Amino acid sequence: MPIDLKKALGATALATAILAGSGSAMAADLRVNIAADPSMIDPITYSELIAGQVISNMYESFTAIDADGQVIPALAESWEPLEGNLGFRFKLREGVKFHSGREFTAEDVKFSFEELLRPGNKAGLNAPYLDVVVGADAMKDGSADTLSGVTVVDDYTVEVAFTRPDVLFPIYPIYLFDSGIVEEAGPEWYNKVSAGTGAFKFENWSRGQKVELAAHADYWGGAPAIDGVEFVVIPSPETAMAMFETGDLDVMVVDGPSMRRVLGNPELKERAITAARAQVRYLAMNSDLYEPFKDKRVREAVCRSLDQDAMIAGLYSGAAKPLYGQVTEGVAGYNPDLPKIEYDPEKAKALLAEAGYPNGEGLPPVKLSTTEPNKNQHLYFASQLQEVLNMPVDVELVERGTHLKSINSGQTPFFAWGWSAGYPDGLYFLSQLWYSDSPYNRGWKNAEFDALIDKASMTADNKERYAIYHEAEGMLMDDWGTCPLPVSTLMATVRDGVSGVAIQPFGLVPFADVTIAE
Amino acid sequence: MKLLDISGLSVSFNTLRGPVEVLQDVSFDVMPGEVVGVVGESGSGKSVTSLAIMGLLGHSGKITSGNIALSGTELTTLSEEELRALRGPEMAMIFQEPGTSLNPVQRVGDQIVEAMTEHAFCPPAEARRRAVELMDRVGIPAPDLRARDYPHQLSGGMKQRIMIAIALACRPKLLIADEPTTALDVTIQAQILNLILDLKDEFGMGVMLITHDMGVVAQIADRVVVMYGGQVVERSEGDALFTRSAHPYSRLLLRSIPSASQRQDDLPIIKGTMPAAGRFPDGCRFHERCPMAMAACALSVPPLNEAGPAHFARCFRTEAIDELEALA
Amino acid sequence: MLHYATRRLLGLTLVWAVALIVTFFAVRAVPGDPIMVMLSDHAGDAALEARLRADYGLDRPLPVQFLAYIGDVLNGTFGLSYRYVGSTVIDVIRDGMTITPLLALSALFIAVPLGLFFGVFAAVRAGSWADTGIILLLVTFISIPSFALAALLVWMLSLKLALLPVAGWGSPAQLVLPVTVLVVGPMAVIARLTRTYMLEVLDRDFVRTARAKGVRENRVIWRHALGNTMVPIVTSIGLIFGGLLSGAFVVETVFNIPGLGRIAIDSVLARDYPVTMSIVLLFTVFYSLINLCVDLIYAWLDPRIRFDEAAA
Amino acid sequence: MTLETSKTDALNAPAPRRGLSDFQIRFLRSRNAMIGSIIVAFVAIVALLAPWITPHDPTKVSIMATWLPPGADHLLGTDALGRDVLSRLIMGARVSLTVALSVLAITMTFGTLLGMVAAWYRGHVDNVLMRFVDIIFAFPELIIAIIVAAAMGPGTFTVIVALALVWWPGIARMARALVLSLREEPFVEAGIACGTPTWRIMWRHLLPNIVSPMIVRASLGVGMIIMAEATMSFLGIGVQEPYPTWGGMIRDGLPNLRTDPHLALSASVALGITMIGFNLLGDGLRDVLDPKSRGR
Repeated sequence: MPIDLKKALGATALATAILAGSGSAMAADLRVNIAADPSMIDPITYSELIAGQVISNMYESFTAIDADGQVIPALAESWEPLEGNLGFRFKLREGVKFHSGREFTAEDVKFSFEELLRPGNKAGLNAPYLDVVVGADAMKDGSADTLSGVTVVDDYTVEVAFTRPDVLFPIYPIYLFDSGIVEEAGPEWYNKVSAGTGAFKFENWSRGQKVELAAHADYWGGAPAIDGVEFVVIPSPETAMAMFETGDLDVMVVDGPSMRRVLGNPELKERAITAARAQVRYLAMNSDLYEPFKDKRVREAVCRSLDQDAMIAGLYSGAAKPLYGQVTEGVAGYNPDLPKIEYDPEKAKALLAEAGYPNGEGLPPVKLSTTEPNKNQHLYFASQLQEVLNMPVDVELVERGTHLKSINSGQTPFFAWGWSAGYPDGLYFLSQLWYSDSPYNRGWKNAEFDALIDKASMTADNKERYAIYHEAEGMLMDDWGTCPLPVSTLMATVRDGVSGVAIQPFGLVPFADVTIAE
Repeated sequence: MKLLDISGLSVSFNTLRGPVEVLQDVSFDVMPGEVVGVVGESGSGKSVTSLAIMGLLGHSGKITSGNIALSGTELTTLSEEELRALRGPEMAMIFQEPGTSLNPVQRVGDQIVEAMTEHAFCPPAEARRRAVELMDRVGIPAPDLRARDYPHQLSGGMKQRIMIAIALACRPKLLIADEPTTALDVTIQAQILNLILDLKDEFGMGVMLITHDMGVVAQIADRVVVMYGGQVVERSEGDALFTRSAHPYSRLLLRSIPSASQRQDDLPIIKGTMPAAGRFPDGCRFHERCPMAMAACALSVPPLNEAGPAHFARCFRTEAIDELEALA
Repeated sequence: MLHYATRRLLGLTLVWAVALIVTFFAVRAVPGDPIMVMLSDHAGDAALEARLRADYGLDRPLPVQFLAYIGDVLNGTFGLSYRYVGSTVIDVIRDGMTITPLLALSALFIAVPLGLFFGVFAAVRAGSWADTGIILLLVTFISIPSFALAALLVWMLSLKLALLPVAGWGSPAQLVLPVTVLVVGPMAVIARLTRTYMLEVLDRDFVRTARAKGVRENRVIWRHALGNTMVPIVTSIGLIFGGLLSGAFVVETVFNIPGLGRIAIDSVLARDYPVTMSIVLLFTVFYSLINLCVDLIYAWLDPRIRFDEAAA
Repeated sequence: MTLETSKTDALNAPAPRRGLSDFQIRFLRSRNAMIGSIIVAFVAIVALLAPWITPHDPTKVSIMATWLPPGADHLLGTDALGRDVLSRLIMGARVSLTVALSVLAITMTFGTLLGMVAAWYRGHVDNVLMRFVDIIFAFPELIIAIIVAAAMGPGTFTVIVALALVWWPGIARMARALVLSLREEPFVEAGIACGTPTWRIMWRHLLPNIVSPMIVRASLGVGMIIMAEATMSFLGIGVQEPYPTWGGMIRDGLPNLRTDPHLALSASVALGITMIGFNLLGDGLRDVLDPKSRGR
């Protein structure tokens, strides 16, 4: 034999033994799956939903969202608008300790804002919220080193001045962090430590495997009862499910095909917690790129050819809610009274004929574009449109990045997509997707609608503002600017003996109150 | 006592089209210290006979009847392991192609040593020493150096000498040499044959020399067996065969002596080619090529008739054999 | 031999250089812009896009980017990951770099002896029902897609019988299923090759010589016959190892192992060019080194092969 | 004819008539070849007749009939979009075979040609070609496939190009090795000595002599290409919707293996059996045509 097997196998065994030493998990850690390795674990570059699940357990903002989806004060105890709604004065919570043990003060707010705007810091999702702050532009182009719009009044009072009114500023999830962190851990602290005030602090990140967090004993809301949280990276829902069943996961975030499985299994269904998802879905019909969409009747015909109830039953196994507007349940400003859009193939056919395309004759071919994960939905849309309207539709699968660029630059005529809320207010959807000047406008534009949105962003009174949303949303729907599509439910399953896990429209509530029996 | 006694040996091979009998009723013997030449064209069954003796017919070959006795031990009923124990110490074999008969990835010295250690013939250290001695004895210069060579580093003649050393390693009583010189240069052939003869005397072995070359047989064989089509067609003392051959096939073969160094393909005198096993004609298997065949030859197989003292031939027309000279 | 190895290494360097160039440009030919992926839903913010592009040097001409990448490779960081903000590529792939070779090598060290054993076992019984049975089994092993086999094993051993963990990395028990899935195919390939070559070698003259000198049958088979089949088998091991590296893509995905294969797939999806390029480069280097080893082993296995020939 | 080589002599027999009948006998006797050819014939017929024998339209979406278990109307049930699994399986055979045969046709033609040219002219031609082959070999094949697929965008044509790119070097290497050894044969040397034109030597003397090992290689190759195509589809870079592929069906079915095993299992079984068929046929053909084959 040419190969020394004994030696070779010995080496393998040794290597395995070494690996085994580092593998055992602590008993009182809460184990949760995440679908991909987070791209970052710091609040500055934070720019993806997956990372958000981890980061939200370490960092906090002025406000938080409770288990019922309501905005509650967090690092700010209260706030009042400055004159003309051009800013806010925040009264900060006292006695809050960072993971480093330092106390949270107004200086940290200023520092956090500045770091988010500092050129070269590759700031992510949170930086755009600061665009309204006075001096933000100067910070961004490097002409100023401090943010002039933020005034530290005293240790627990900070004023933020705006260039234009932004009544929703207090609910923006801008994570605030420790101004002493650079001194403590160096400028490259991002992947080494956490600098938040949250219930958990960063412990270890084994790339591609897991992110481990440890309890923050000095947490202002009370030290967590569990030792820590382990976010296990599991891309395959099937694997996640198997691991939950074998007890290797305490909480399973359920996604995609696993929902069917959970709902079909009484034992799992019993352990499931759900919430409406803070997301809207829509079918975008760009009339600049496909002539027939210029006719409102064609748009209505398309919408009436799609059966949301059938989709929910067939594609989502019931784990979805129909959507009849563009603000979703669980987000402030939702209108529960919007009329149902009935599936009505006969009416659809009639409308199309009225528009000059009897039985689809004269309709030019069109591509329904999407990415691989959304394939099934689109195949359904295409088959419905072919069947009901005899519309010449083909599904085209596009790489995600390419697709995003194309839809964001208004070059895709026909596609379905979703939009997840960045903060708990309906304005997010209406102003980003259907406002004419939004970079993400989906092909329907209306000046009256735009005026209403402008007005809403200056209306501090919630009730008044929600009424404006309803009016604008009604305008969008009356014109059949889009076909709203069902939104899948957020779901997680929780192992027996684990309590205090809660889910709200933005995902799992930070695990501060979780307990594990045994 | 006879060293090797073969009687009525029949062997068949399984082929694609069913079993084919390749040896039929073969009988001859070898006495200690004697050289028996087995002569015939390729396909006459001489190699199969030697493999049958060694028990190396493989999966597809089978002895269907007959006996093989080696020093009185019946070989056909022995188990594979019992046969193995005999190969080497009792009987050994040298093959036609020294080029392919040595393991290309084993040092030649080790191949000789292995022949001894596998039989616990002597302790490994002594086997090593003996291997070098043997190499010296078979005429390999600087044997202690050459022992570390691989076969591809040696010439054909040297390889055949190694083969002989392997065969002799356990001092066998019977040496079967299957065309030991065919693949070699003419100049080497004689050296190797002489070596075999010398060693025969030195070791007191019986030698069964298989060849297609009547010239070689004439020189060194004490007795001769001529085979054709899987049968023994003539058997005699050496001289008798050469002076008074009683079978037309033998006679025709003998004419090839002047061109002894040529291969059988070049035998110009016998018309046609020997049929493949399983395609022999009825009756005398040679009759289709025989210049003096008569009608009866195609009807039944001639028996091995006595043609003189210790001289047998398988021919109906032995008495008229001299007519052959006139015909050819 | 040292001379030969040096010469081959020089030749390999050339191959690696070509690989570097090809990968660099091929990866850039892939549609999809890493900046768009970073921007995700916010693609369209031109200012942000321009800033990110400048941050990552993607606004420079391709040749400049290429030179920069070579610099990054030479200084061992392999550049900055696009996806993992603030991390170098080497940080991203460091763990994977030990995991995938460990998986592939463990699989190889199990597959080779098993394959040899089954191949020899079938060859010496050629034509029997045992032989036919083994062949059918081997063909089945070769024919089962690894993803299907993985699913089947998880279902049976992890879920129904609860014997082994479903997925993950770290404990020896977690190695069992992935390595098994990786072993099955190559094992069957080696067994089939072994059987074929053994059948041929068993017919050769020197095997007859060995038997004629009374060598025990076991030694005839394992020493003489198998010893002479090792060269072609070792040749194919080089190829099989390439297959194992590819197999790692599937196995690591299914079993949630943070190896290079899974990182590679993630990086392709995320348009994390530097990571994709570096992994392709590593795979190429690793694979060609294995093939160099194979060539060196040849000469050790077969004294007839000189190093010059092994190169051809 | 010598007795010693009687086990293999039929192969070396010059007379074509006898060789042919021996081929038939060997083929009929070879359990592998028989089982393999029956399976392959079955798959081929199914693929050929696919449009006429699918019980349902394989692309017809029925949103209210998703994930049906196997039953009377849908023998193998339906998938996530209510499409008939059996019909998709049948159409999948067509897609798989189309890809495999296209790749085979391309690689066999170019690989053999380039391999022969390299071996015949040796020197620089050989060096350049084989260095190129080495470089392709230096990449794990899946990586090449992924890069090509990513660069060209997924689709049937991409799969064919990617797999052809990966496959031809192996064929070229084999053809080269075979021709290199044939080149020294007397009949070729005689041809050269007589001034026979190169193309004629190649076409009349070299090609016929390398045909049977190449056929063996091809039949084993079909299986491997089908597997590679399935793996690409499994990874999402293969043949695209609405065409059904076995690899794609397995990928779509795998997440639901435990609740709805019929989708992944039926495609796995179809793929597995087809692979077994081609492998057995290839093995059988090798035993029959080329028992001494050493090619890989």
